[in-house]
Amino acid sequence: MSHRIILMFVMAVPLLVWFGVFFYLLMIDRSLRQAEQEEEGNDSL
Amino acid sequence: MKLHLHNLGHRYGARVLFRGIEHTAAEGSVTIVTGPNGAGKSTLLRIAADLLLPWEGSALLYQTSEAVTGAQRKMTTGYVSPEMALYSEFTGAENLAFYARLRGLQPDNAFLRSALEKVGLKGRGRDRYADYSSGMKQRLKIAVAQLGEPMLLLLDEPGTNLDRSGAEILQEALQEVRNRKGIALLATNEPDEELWGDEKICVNAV
Amino acid sequence: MNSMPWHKQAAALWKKDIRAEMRTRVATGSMGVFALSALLLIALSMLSVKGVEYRDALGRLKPAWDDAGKMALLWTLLCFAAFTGLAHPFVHEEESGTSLALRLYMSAEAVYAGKLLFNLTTLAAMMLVITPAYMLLTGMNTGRLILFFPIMIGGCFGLGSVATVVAALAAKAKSSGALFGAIGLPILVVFLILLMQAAHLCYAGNATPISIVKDVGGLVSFGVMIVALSAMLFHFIWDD
Amino acid sequence: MPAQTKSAAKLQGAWWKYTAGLLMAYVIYGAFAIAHGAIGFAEKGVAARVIFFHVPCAVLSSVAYFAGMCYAVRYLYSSHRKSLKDDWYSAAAMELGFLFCILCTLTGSIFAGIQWGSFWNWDPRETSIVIMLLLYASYLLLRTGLSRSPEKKARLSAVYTIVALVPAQFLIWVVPRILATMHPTTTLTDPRMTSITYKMVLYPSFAAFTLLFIWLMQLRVRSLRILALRKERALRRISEKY
Repeated sequence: MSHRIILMFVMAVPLLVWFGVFFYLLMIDRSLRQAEQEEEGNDSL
Repeated sequence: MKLHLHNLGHRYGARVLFRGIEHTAAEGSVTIVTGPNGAGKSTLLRIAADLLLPWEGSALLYQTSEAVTGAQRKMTTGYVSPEMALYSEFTGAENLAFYARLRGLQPDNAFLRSALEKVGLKGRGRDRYADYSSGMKQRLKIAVAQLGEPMLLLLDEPGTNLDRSGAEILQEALQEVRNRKGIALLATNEPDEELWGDEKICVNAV
Repeated sequence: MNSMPWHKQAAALWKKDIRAEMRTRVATGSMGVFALSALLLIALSMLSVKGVEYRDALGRLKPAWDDAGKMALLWTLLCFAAFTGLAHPFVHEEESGTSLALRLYMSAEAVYAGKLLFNLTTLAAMMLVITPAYMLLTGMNTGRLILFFPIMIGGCFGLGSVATVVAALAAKAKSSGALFGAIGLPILVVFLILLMQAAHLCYAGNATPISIVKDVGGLVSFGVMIVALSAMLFHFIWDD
Repeated sequence: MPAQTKSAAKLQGAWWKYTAGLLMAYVIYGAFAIAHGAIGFAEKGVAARVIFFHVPCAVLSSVAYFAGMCYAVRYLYSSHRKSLKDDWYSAAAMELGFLFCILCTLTGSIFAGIQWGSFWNWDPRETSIVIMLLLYASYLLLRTGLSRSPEKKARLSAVYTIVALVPAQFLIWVVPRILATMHPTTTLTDPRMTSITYKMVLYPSFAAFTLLFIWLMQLRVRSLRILALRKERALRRISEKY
């Protein structure tokens, strides 16, 4: 295998990790927003 | 000389202790602070002693038209509280001498002897504070609070552990404050002690 | 009644602390016993490298445990010893409830000055005992005296100033004893690096005046900066 | 509360978060596919590709400290009633600084293992970052020790941040200069030293990491705020009950 192909395989590892982290963060963001709306609803009561 | 409590309120976290306390203590007056346990009597006195920043409102001490603040205020305040302790590794006289020095007084033997005699600890000055009984400790704290004749005397449940002659010492201390046109605040729930004051603040939990 | 000047109050507090220390000997006793036993351990564990020599990059023979190395170890020892005893003045006031009266009777600056002075005194007294004993046991030389004394004094100042402010912080936390070392020593690591750099200079023959001023100056400025910042911020720690 | 909601909503648009995601993906792709192997490095310069991740982390870990310190100063010297919001920002910055410090140490150590033959060399910058890690760790430790009152926690940890600035300053400015370093000091500041392919990845990499930092910080502050609100509500419910 050429050097370049090996590099592509190595690249796949951080790329996958990053996408995992990215979607995890999006999930946290969404749940936080939900919690925020809940709290603010409570405040107005 | 007056102590002006304006719209005073305090809370710990979400727990509100008291709010909207409005009171002016005139010179030569003794104010009784009453209220159930945990209502914030001690907190009110702490705020009056400038040891705690109130959540809202203010507690200002006026000598003339201008408020006394900072170090000046500390020098004119005497304070007795159950949470306060003196140094157990020192004798009663040494404790007195230390606080007298912090107040800028020169504590010689005659001075210490008369201060101890006033609170009925004559002859016990050389005993260590750790060896004092709880009533004697209370008496020494009253002596410390009176060092330098403070214009603002704050007594937080001073009658605890005191006997009949101890109560007389307290009454005498209050009379002295009246004579020098100072102000005294006395936090208590004892019916006897409540009679000593001229005015009354009732602290109630909100 | 006029307000008291802060330095008089600080002096009164210092005298009180010295007197209490004379009576109870908690701080000096714990520091002294710790330092002496650590000293013994170091001297024993370093016996094996006593005569060993190694060749450096330029091919010169050098003792494996030279004077600069001994100095570094001495300061490591002093740091740990200081951190066993110097929390006492603050922790004791907080735990016995005497801090409330101090808060009423003194200004925060005066408390800081008094406690700093007391810690520096204790530290200096301990160093006066430990350093000669260490030199006797390990055979460390003083090097150039004109550098040795500024390094020792600057080191004492920096160590005392860090220990004082960290002790004041730790005294306010739960389980303050455990926290004291954990939050103080990371700050001191940098200080120890500066100190070792200056110690190298003390034993090097070819130190230039510029490098002396730079290294010893860096050492002293560390302590000065810590004292200045903590004096500025102390009322945030002290007042409730 | 409306003021807080508004400021949170300002950054709540999701577009910049997706930008951060795409940019970071581009940086990872570019690090391996666009940039050429560095000249004069071992293994065809493959190891040098780590700088796209290592250097932004290093910069951010010290920037985070300064951010945390600025918020700490703002907290201490704000007027009468201090707002805990500044404390949340300060704490979040310090926590993230700790995280980026760890990332920087890891990436640096991997590079050192391949290029210099040992995963740890006691290079001054390596020493510095370990001490920086310790400072961050002791800050977080102090906060856990002060859990009783939020105001006290905020006040004391702010003081610690400012006092620990002295050693942090010495770490950044003095220590690398008095001890010999293996780190290049001019490579990144001198434009002639890097090729165009490196610039094409390195500069977006700074942007991507900064966006990631802002995002993480925003998340942390929001969660701290919600935790505080919940605690307050629970306390209020208890005091209503009894």
